[in-house]
Amino acid sequence: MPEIGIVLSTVVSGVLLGGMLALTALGLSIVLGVMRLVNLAHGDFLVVGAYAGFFFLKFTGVDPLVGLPVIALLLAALAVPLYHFLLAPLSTRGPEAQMMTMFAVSIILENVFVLAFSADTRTIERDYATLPLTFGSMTVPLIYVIGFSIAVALILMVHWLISRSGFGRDLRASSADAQAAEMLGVDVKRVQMLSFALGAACAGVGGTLIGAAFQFGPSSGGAYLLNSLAIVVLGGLGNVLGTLAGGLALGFLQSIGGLVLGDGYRDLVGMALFLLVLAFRPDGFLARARS
Amino acid sequence: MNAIDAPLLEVRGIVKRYGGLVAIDHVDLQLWPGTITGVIGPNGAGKSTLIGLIGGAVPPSEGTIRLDGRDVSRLPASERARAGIGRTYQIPRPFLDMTVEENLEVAQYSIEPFIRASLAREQRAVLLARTGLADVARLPARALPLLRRKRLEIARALALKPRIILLDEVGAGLVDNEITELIALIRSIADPRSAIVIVEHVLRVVRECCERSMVLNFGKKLIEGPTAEIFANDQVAAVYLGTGGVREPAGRGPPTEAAAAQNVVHVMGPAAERRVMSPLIAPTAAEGAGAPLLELEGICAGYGQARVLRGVDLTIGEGQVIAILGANGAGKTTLARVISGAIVPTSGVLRIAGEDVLGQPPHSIARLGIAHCMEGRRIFSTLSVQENLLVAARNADASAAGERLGAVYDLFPVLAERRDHGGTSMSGGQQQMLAIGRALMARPRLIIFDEISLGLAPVIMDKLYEALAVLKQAGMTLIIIEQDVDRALALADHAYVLEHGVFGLSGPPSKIAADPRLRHIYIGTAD
Amino acid sequence: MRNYKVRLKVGAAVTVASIALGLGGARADEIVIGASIPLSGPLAGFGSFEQWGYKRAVDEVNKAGGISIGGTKQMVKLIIRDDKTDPNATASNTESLISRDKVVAMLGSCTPALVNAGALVAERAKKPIVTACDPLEIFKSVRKWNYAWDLFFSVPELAAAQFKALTDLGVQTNKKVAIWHDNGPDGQAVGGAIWPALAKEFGYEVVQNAEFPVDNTQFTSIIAEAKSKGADVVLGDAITPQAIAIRKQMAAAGYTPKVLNIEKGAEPVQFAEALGKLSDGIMVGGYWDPSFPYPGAADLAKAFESETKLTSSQHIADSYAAAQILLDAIAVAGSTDPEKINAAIAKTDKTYVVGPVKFDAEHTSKLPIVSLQWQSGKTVIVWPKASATGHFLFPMP
Amino acid sequence: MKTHSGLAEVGVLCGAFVLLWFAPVIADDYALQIAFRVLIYLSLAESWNLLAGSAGLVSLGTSCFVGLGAYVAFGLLNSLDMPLPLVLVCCALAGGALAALVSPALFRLRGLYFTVGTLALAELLRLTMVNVSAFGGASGIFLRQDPPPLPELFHYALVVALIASLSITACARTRVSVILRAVRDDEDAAAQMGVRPYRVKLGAFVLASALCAIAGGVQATKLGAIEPYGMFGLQWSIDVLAMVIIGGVGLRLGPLVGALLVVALGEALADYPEAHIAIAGVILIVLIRFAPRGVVGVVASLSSMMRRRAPA
Repeated sequence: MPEIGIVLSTVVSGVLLGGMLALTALGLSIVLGVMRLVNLAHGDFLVVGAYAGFFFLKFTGVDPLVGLPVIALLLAALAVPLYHFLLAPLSTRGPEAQMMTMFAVSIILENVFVLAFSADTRTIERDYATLPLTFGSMTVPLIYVIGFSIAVALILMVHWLISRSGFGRDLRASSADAQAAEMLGVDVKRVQMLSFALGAACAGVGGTLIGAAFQFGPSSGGAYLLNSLAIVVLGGLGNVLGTLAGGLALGFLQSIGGLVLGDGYRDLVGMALFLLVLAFRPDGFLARARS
Repeated sequence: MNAIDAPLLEVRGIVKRYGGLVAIDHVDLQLWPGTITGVIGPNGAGKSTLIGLIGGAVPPSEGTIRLDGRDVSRLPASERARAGIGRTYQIPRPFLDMTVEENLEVAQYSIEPFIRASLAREQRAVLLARTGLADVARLPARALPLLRRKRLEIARALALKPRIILLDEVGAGLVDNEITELIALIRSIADPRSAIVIVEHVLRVVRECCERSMVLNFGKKLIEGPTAEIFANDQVAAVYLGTGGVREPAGRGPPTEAAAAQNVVHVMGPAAERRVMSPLIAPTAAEGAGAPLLELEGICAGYGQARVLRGVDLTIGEGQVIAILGANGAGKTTLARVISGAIVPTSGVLRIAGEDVLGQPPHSIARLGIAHCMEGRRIFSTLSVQENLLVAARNADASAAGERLGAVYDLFPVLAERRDHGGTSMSGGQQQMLAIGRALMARPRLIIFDEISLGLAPVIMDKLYEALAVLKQAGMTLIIIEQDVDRALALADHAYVLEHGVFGLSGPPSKIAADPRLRHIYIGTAD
Repeated sequence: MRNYKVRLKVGAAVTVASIALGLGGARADEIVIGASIPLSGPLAGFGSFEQWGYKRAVDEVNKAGGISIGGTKQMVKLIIRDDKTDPNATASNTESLISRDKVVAMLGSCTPALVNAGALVAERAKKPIVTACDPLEIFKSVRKWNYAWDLFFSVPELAAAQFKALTDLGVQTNKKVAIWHDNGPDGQAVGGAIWPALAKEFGYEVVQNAEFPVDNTQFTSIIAEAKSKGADVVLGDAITPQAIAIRKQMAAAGYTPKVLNIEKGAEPVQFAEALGKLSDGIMVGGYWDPSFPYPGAADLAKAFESETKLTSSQHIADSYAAAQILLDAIAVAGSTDPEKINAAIAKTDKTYVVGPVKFDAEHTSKLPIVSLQWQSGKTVIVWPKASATGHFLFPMP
Repeated sequence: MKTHSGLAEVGVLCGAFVLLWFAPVIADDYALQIAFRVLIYLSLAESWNLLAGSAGLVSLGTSCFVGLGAYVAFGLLNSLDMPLPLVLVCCALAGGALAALVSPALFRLRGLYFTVGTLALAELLRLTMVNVSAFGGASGIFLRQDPPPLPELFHYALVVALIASLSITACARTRVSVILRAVRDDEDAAAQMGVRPYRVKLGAFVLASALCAIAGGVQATKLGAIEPYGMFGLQWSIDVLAMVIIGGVGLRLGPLVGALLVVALGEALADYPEAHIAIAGVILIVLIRFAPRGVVGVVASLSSMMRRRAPA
């Protein structure tokens, strides 16, 4: 059994990491909740966000964390035409049509990344991304703390937006009973478009954080997609705070798994957990807590 | 009646609760071989629930169901079907992409997977001949008109070689001669070894098919006996025209309902109405400002094969209150959905304040000031009471929305108490109040109330209608769609009666109420 | 009803046939060789270098007028396919190259999984394939090869290099070594078996030996353990993305050993570009450098950098050499008969840009090993002293 | 009439089978290679169609059973060196067993959740293989003996495809079909007709999974070397989905046409290695958007249009 310092460091950074992963999953969660769409291109949206942050820094020299709003807006702007031209026309067809379309988008994106930015693995190079933060025997990466704070802040903002604002009301109404919402004057298509854009914006922010904290390349999307799916299901579809809790839980359990079985088993632990929850608590393990 | 010592099916003390709502309340029923039993009662009385309970689609909360003495109350639908209980659906649910013949095969092969093909074919041929579907055996069920689909429902049920046949509203939405055909069919399938249950609104079917009948009201058995006596019974007629509720002991139904009832604001003088309601009343168009609020001309509409509206004309001016009456399946709800844009008519003209809005999506029609208080309430389960209200306040800034909230809470104080609870956590009556309040929040020029008294205790109905009276006083334009004739007529300035998709009867309430045809349309006495 | 089914069947068959045949087939007067390499997917980086190396060798031959087959000069046509970093694709690509494009010989993909998948197909089809980028021991372990030839470094030598280097350079450490390696074939060989053995031999104490999946992303607990065990020397074996992750997470965990070596992953330029100054002092085994005293070494790097505006990588050299070996063999054979070409490859004995090449009985040819160290974005050879191009940066900053 | 067309279909299939059986005599290697690929894809697509088209279960877990089959096959071949046919039977059993094992969990999940669940299952198996060195870890396993020659492999693939197609025919043309379609179209109404929906879905899932596993076994035997990333890759599931959508969901000829087109497309685009993936993506989007019922659907409606025009 490793010493306490290691355990502490690992578990704490695990939870912090979980927070960041929750942010990467947020976009998927929103889209899944409102549009009942498994956005197979979500991982690549994250990568777009990462590249956006990378080049933002390269060309403006301004710290990408400062530029997060710009990046978020950029992603949202890209998402709107995607919804309008690719998804909206398919809204009357089964889930496969939209799912496969987004998959096609994802492979196109990956190919474009390779052609445009080469296959190199990159990171957004910032000093704070590689500085340790030490409390006694515990050491956690500074970037995890930064990322965690941003993630939690953003998630709370989105939660406020969805649970308090008028748009949020329309959004929840549309996903609960689209027809009734229409009858009350809610333009459901528009609401869906905006939530798709919102999802992309969150992915942009999450992607930038990933780019700074870790490394990314044209094909990094897939891994993050699965991770995000796990988190979303853990937290319950379309439940924003649930997503945060799901992320924290996943981060915690994965770090325990990493400690006990070795880092290699983190993802395995995550997936196993994912399937268990899926099987026995399809509404997410928070379901009861919520209702 | 052929005397046999044990009943084929015995339902004892069956209960079904949905949350606070008791849909079926300790009902007993015995079915003997060779009998046809009718089950009647107003909307929301629990008739279809009873069918679901016997058929296995609805798990009972209490009570037992014995088939030939064997307790089947806990078996899933599939096992009950195999045990010999066949049912039809109120709205036919054939497998649309299969041919009529294949629809029957589903039942045949599920109970006898290895039956000889030729034998199965013969049996199908017999069934199709009996149900008059022989000529369409190879057509996809999708291609069948409503009556044919209902026949298919029956044929499918028969294919199970059932001992119990449950017919749920087989008459609904059919025209007279179709109903005559249907009655002939039902009589033809009667069989000394099996028992048939008919749940019907079209009482003619019951009267002509069933020796015995049972009347359900608010989930309870009101009365049971020979059909002829049942129909002669005033109480039954009363129940049907809604006045029946009054005879009910006040305050029955869940206590919350009563509490809610006490909380409804009491009717005040017109002046007061205007003040309280003012935030919810859209400014009436300047006098003589041309076109009427709503105009329908020759509206025809329906769902796929079933043509429900066959040319409806209707004109409503500011401040009018009209009632639209008619039996089940006459097209009342369809008409409402056409006005609010949920259904695009196949032909006809739809104008709001002179503007042609045919084919516009519901949300833009809603913005023109048409609010639709939908059948079945359609409360957003994931939103709180207050949020449910606010969703509808489209064109309002915070302060305006606040005023409207206030006005709605004045109208239904109970909603104010429950403002932070989940929208669907409340009792049926409270949810209906929420639905009405939600419609008001849009500050509409016209509200369509679709079956707002559906399945509610009379005392709650009374209170809801008090609220509607308040709105009328305040000068709101209303369309009231009701099964409950008396209440609707009491409130309306003008009434229309839909019959087979057209207005068979219209005029001032007093005239309509007096008109014998009304009773005919509803109960189908005087032939 | 059914007749249009049939029509459909026919139609579909025709499409597939026409597409296939229409694009297939080689002209009689050219020599067709092929390669399936990763141009997309995680290993696309390697693929791009290989593509350049292969193409350059072929272009040079064609500029020189081609290869004479039975007296007539013929041009060489190189067909490249993308295997998306998926062994299934490598296999099917290789099948198509052989059966559709009628290639006479092939060049390999990169990394064991992909190379082996292709080589197995070629072996079965009795078509020679010259590859690099597959560590010799792993290549040998697959089977007894008859038509596949591998030109790369030997795992034990590479593994030994770092220990030798540390000894020769006389660095002072607490002799505590932590070994982190992925569970890919070479990772398991190097980190699982060879390093621990060598450590004992060179008098080091292995305080940690951690294995992780090839695509692992989190190394926090591994790093934390090594840090707490106070290892001065860290030997890692991982592919580039993981190598970058490891370095960043070490920094973020405040752990800086005196010596950090990350095999394979730390080698390409993108590693240093991604890490910036964090890459300083990191060691990696290498088998080529423009400074090597072999014909054309310097020019090759220059050519690459002037053409692509990218920093060169040792992968251009082994792929370039592999292609040259194949082309020379074809020339020697003076024929496009695979058997003859295969025989000629076996006789290869010449010094190429990567050094002297001569295949042994097991169809492998070793490349000389040097120890490289990243210093301000460039690699310098720090061992062996003879070929050193800079002095050793110690301890790691 | 139904049974007739059913028999006719079986006839066509068996006829095609017999004809193709002798293909190696005349066809060159390339044709065989392509045919092999098509047959494997066809088997996978047919089984996917069986699930989605008949039972309404949209799966992203094809790779999970392909991979399982591959590993089972190699395990048995290397350790017990059983004869290949027997091995493939075991693959089928393993696939079916896994399906039965996970079905209680997966069938609790309706629609979307089922899809996500199958996806996760595949990932779980991949990660297990990657981590457990007994299964060769990331480096995978090599086949000890030499794989059988191409014609023989082709014959195996042919048999698998035949079994897959026949089982689809069985499910589409016999009395089973009405049961399956009933469950897909309206589970409750079906139950009211005495159908037991859970058993029906389970049956379809087990059969489809078994077929995928056999196909995986054959594919692996041909490769001679397997590793988790290739055999459990999402690629399998996606390719299959693409094939069925391109061909036409739920249409009898959808999988065949889809498989042919996907393979053909792959071969055609292979000559543009830099951009082939993007091109494939664009084509997929266009097809989904403008050919809802896939290529077969388009052809069908065209031919019916012609027929309508003909008499006029």
